[in-house]
Amino acid sequence: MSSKIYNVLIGGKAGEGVKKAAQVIADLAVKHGQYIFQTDDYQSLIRGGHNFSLLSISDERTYNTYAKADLIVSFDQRSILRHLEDMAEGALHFCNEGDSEDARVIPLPLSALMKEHYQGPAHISLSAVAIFAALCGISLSALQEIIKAEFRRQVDENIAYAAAIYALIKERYPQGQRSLAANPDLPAKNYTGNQAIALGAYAGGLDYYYGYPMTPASSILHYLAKMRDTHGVYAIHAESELAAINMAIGSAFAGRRSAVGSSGGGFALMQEGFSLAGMVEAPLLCILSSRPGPATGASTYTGQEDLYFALNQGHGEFARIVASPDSFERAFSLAAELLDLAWECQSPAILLTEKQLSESMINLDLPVDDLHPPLSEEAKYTEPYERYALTESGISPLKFPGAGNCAEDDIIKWNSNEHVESGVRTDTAFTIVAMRDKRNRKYESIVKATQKYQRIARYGQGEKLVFAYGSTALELREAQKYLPFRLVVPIYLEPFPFEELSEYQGAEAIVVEHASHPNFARFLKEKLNVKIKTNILRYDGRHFHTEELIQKLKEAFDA
Amino acid sequence: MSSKIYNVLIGGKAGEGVKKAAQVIADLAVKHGQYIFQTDDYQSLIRGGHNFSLLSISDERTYNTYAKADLIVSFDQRSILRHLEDMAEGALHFCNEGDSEDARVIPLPLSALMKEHYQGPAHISLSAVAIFAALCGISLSALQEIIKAEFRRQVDENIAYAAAIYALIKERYPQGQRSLAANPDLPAKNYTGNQAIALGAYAGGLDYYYGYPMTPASSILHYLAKMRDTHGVYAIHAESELAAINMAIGSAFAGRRSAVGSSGGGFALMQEGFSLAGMVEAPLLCILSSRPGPATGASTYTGQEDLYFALNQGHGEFARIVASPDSFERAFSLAAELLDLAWECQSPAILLTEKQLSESMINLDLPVDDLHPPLSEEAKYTEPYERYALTESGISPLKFPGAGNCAEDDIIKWNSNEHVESGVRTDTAFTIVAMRDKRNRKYESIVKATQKYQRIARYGQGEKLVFAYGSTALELREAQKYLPFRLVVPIYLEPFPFEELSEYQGAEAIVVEHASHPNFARFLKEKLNVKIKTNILRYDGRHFHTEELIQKLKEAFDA
Amino acid sequence: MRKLISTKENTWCTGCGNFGLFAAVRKSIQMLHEAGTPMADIVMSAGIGCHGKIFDYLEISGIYGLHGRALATASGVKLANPQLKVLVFGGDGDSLGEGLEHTLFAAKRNMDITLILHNNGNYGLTTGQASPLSIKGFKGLTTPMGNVERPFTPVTLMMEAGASFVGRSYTARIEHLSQMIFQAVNHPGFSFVEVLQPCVSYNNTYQLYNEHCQIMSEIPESEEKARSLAKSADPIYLGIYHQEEIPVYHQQIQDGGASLTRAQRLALLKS
Amino acid sequence: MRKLISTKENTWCTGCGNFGLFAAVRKSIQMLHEAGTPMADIVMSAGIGCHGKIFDYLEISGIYGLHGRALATASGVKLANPQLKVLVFGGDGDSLGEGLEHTLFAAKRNMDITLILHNNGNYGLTTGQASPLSIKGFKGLTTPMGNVERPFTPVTLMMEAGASFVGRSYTARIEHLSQMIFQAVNHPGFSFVEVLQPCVSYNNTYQLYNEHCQIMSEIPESEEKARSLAKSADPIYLGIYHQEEIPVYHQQIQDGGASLTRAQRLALLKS
Ligand SMILES: Cc1ncc(C[n+]2csc(CCOP(=O)(O)OP(=O)(O)O)c2C)c(N)n1
Ligand SMILES: Cc1ncc(C[n+]2csc(CCOP(=O)(O)OP(=O)(O)O)c2C)c(N)n1
Ligand code: SF4
Ligand code: SF4
Ligand SMILES: [Mg+2]
Ligand SMILES: [Mg+2]
Repeated sequence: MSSKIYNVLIGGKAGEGVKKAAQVIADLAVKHGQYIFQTDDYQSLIRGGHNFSLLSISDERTYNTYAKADLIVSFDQRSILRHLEDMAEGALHFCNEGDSEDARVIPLPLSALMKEHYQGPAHISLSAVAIFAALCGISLSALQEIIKAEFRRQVDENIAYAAAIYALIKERYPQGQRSLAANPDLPAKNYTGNQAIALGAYAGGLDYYYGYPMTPASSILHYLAKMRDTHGVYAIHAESELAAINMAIGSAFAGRRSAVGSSGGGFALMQEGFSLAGMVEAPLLCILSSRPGPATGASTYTGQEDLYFALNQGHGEFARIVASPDSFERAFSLAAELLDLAWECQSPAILLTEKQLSESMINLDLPVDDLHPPLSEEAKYTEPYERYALTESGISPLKFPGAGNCAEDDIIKWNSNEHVESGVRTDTAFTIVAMRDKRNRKYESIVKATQKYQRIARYGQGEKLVFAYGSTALELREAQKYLPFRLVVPIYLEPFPFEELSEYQGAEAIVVEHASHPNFARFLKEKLNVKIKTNILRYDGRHFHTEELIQKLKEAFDA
Repeated sequence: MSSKIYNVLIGGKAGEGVKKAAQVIADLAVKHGQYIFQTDDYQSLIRGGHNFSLLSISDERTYNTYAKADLIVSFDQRSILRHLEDMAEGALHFCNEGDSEDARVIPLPLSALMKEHYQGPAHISLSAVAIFAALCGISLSALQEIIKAEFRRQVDENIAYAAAIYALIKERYPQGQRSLAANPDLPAKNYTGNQAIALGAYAGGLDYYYGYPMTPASSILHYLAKMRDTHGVYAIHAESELAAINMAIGSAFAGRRSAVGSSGGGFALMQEGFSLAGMVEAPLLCILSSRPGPATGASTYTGQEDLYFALNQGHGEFARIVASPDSFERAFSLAAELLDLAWECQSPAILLTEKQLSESMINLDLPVDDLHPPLSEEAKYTEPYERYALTESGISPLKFPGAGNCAEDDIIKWNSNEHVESGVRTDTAFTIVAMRDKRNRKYESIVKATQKYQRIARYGQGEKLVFAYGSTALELREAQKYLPFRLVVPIYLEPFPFEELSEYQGAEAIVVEHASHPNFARFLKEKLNVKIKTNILRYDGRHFHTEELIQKLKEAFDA
Repeated sequence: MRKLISTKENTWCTGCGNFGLFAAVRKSIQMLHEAGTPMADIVMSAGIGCHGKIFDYLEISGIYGLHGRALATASGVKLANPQLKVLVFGGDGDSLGEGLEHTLFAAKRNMDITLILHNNGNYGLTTGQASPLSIKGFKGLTTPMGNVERPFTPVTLMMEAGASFVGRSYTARIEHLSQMIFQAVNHPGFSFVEVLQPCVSYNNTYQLYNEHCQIMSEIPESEEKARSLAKSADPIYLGIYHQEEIPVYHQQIQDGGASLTRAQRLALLKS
Repeated sequence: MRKLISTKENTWCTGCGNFGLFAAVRKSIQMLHEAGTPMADIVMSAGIGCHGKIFDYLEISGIYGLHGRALATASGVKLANPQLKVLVFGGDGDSLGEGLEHTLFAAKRNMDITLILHNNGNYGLTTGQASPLSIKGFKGLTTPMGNVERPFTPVTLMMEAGASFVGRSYTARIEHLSQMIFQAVNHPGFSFVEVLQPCVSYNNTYQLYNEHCQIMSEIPESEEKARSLAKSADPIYLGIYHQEEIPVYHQQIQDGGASLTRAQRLALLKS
């Protein structure tokens, strides 16, 4: 494949620091002017098992990983066996002396050197970092610097151990394997999709995030929790997802921007609250990061099985916004946008994503300056204030409780029962219709409000037309480096961007998605009457490696 | 309208026995050879407010109520005012002396007679029963008999009071208003839709029903709870809907047929459990009786807003069955069928209905003898037993734990994580696919399994084609007495009965539903490409009165 | 001060204990206001049930959330604006059945909110099913042969969960109840007031309470004492069972500062 | 008797307290079997978390349900076949966070099942967040500046909820733990065993427990005594805190009879 791309694979047991090693290597690569893309394959366990991390390093932006790696470091026997077939031509596959007899792998005296350099617990993960540094022309001092910053326990031992490995590799491979040509103006910070989402929501005004840990959404909660004292944002681990969403609605009532996030199972628990947001007209951002289901499913893997689930959240009829980021940049901007939209339209919004975006990492300049300015909220009240005033847009003025926010005698009532304009409950047939009509008018208002944002993305040129959404678009963009085709990606799914997509009405297309049924294809059929030539489906919880996807696309194009 | 139908309306405060009066009148009518249909309009309150009950009494089967009543009894002023416009030609509208000056209403000395006949609390509701009896040629002894059976407190006072009213009416209206011609072989028992569902599920083998009260599903729980000692069925009020569905799945694991029921809000809470049923392949019947939403909504009214919500329950992809009864008979048979199907296919099934069917009442012969026989379960095991053996049908043999049910060393493991055949967790890509494929094969098996049942219903003749589902079909069947049209009703919604409906592919039709968006019409468009001529929507929580529906249909036919 | 009764028609049953509770709440709010709390700073949330109807009748701002979730909703309100006094009206089915977890966690966290529990020993609005506080043997629509579960004791349960103010009063003791609510709202931390609330339609306990209720002269000197008094069926003791000042949740996690502007946020992200 | 360890690779961290717990459970099952319980009559359910993995390792039948719902699932199992001995493996996040309500209600009902609570003071599987039993100050991924909540005391909480058998043991006291589980399963009614379970990755409490755990010589003579011993931090008392025989839920609502055949049902409906 592209000779520019240098692929690294680190494999070992959970707890051995596989992911950490890959992250530090990514850092080093970025510091040396390279674009990186990292993905981790791990299971729901803390120690043992088999984890591996994949890292693509390149002079240009990369969006996905490759099946074949140029450098493999296996910390244990299982990793060696699992990844013997994953060696690209000319690949170097290192392992610990004694772990394998296979001629294709290169034993290094890792254990011996660890014994030599550590008194207590050793960090095998450092070996991968040192090997990489030595093979890619990174100076010993740069290596030592990053070790000091990133492996803060047993620093002296770490440095000595890494130096020994480094020297060994330098000695054996004086030419190295790869030189990292420094690219100017390259994004210098690495972000996972979840970090981009968290920061996007923060940029969009997020004050309170309520969550309950659930892979692959948990790291949003963790990341925001660490930002409390520096950024003034609060991330609260609630007793359950049910608590989280109701707390978030409470905070919106009190005038603060709030969000929740989970994966399918936790989201299922939030459905009643989601419907509440529809009824009380609470602005609420919900982040749904999918993994394969049903039920607990395959908890650390990726999937796009929740499309219809997301589109049909909650009982009763009410307007909502559903959109899915197709890139890391978009993860940031969309989170901000959706929070703005939720507040502009007083409706719940879902940011639908999946593990592949949530937990993969890329070096990125957050598109901070490209965000739309927030709305100037100029509410028009009539006296007395009525929470659910029947407006033409369906959107009623918002006021918030508390001295300073509202007048002493303002009554602000949000009601989960059907209600009259003041917010008091009603069962009157006439009012039920009037309120439903009011809320239904928001469908149009939402369409209008979303029009100012980029609602679809188009990538590449070519005869063939391919549709995808979410992180599948990243996989396809990497494939576009090798195959010409037009990729069309709806970012907004509800309301559906008919205007931008009208040209594809009835078009013939290939649809790629991570599900066992062509759900997205069904969706496109319903909306655009797209004729599906081929469905490319993957549903084993893994992302497509670039080579595989190219193969599938070629078959589809030739069919 | 049809001169055969005699319409009665009883109105008053909650707590005055409005519904009870209507039920007793219905009983009397049935005892005198009449068909009845009863619906109650009430609010979420225990005393006060305004409740009214509508009763259609006829020589033939009636399916709906009429806006105009022949006999109205108003227990309070609010009822008089609300129902002045609801008087049919020649209607008699009775009220308590002093409650109204309006010439159209007929004052009776109800309070005076109650004072005279009761020492303690009086039963105003009895007056309506006595008036009806006197006007419809029912003997005093029949009246007294039913009072003895149905109003068991203060029996003597009740009888004396009712006799006084009866005499008064007989004296004033010696001709009466209506004579009830006895029809032979008429169903002699009255059932609500929920009672029919409960009994159907019972017939289908239900042993454990887990619920949490929520209108309009609660009465299933109440009805089954009363059957414990007579029928050996257990209805358990769990701590929440979350508990209910997980308990039900536990009972299925232990080999007993179980079901849950709720309305939209409680169902939303059961979504994660629903997904669990999909994963562990639990046979599970779920009853969703809808009311207008979102959130708490209009809790005592009717609606069909949860179609897409029901079709898309639960995260992840898995097969399910969704069907909606279009009649009281079908409420019974479908509940039994769905429980059988759930067990045959080891999949969750949803019986989708709405308040209008759940809480309305009709005299009915339960179609006990028309039920399909239960499956002969001949499981083919290979040794050792594996819960998730990869079969061609996607359905693996079921065994149940417990000495007597399984061998001493059988291991029966149901797992919410993705799993291997034995039921132990897996994250292996290959097995994830194999298991998904196995479960996906059930889609076809379910289609086959449903084919033995009646999956659609057709009613009437005519040029115009009308589609509806659920209790809306009842409203339309009553309208068919006055307007010719073909009514087509999919009973099964998922899997969709394509075979039976193929002739309607691309047809032009009118769609009637109780929602503010044409959801069912959208569904028919997607499945059958039906061209919607007109959507007739009602979403104020009320059912259509026959006259109104006829009017709307006429307009649609003429459009 | 504005009227505290809305114009919405009241549909509680004649004689329902909720009327007394409602009167007491209005009194307490008046006291709070007179003691300096702006009316705009008093908000409520309510569960779904007969108890929740107070939301429509009481003329203060608030959020009428889902059955069982009022305390979660209220926690979100309080965190977002700690200056607010947040009153929560919960039912026994609502707060100790469907929403039990939120009730115990609000106590555990010492969230600075007040839960007023309408203990009517049944599910009123759904027509009288057994609740988590129904006595053994209670006959309701879901327990036609009699409830076989033992009721929770709310006072001791909430003490166990960590509530820092726990009291019990009775709807027919309006003065006592209003004083207790006033103190509960002023208490910094989670305050819990169990209100014995007769339900004339499904669980008429007036006679029982009138005969057996007795107001304690002081806060019990020890936890054991409090616990044994709380469990006593005769007399049924009314009063404050427990009160302590311990750190409040929101003060431990936040300074309560203003929300940053977008410009400030973007600057931070670029720095 | 068959092997109780499955062939599934064990992925608990080396040194995890769950190994001791697993060994003790196997011992108790052996004892149960030897005392006459058929293996086919012993079933389990488990929550989602490190604790739940025991489902894959322990070679008995069962249902591995949803996070937080294991007790609800188990209740359904028990009701449907009362002859089964039902063991539930719960995590502290699982059974006292997400699923708190089911835990308290199983106790309140005196459901005849056994909850074995893996108290590791954190959410292990999701990499070490604070749990409902984390101590104040605990630093985890959701509480990087320290947990501000106070932990529940499971023993007293479950006593308060109505559990009829309540004990505490420690994964490093396999003999004590296995005896306790054996007794708990044999106890007619809801039995609760808090198991102190060190988590070497996120909450290594071995030293603490090894130094402070002390086995009580007898069941405390009174509830107050039991409560005060349960709350003691030093020593940490192990043993049975409470045991009483009271009516069991399923026996109060059902005869446990066989399911009627379709023909019998239809005949009943026609009668
Ligand atoms: C999720 C959900 N489940 C069920 C209901 C139906 N419901 C409304 S009120 C109520 C019970 C109320 O009992 P309680 O909380 O004790 O209040 P009370 O009426 O006695 O004041 C129930 C079950 C609901 N609204 N939402
Ligand atoms: C509804 C739902 N929410 C969240 C999760 C994610 N999750 C899996 S395990 C776990 C926490 C486990 O903690 P605990 O119950 O204490 O078990 P431990 O791992 O410590 O044994 C969570 C939150 C889930 N599976 N389901
Ligand atoms: S049902 Fe009971 S609680 Fe509800 S209003 Fe009537 S008396 Fe009050
Ligand atoms: S994370 Fe903790 S509880 Fe989980 S296996 Fe490791 S040591 Fe045990
Ligand atoms: Mg109650
Ligand atoms: Mg834990």
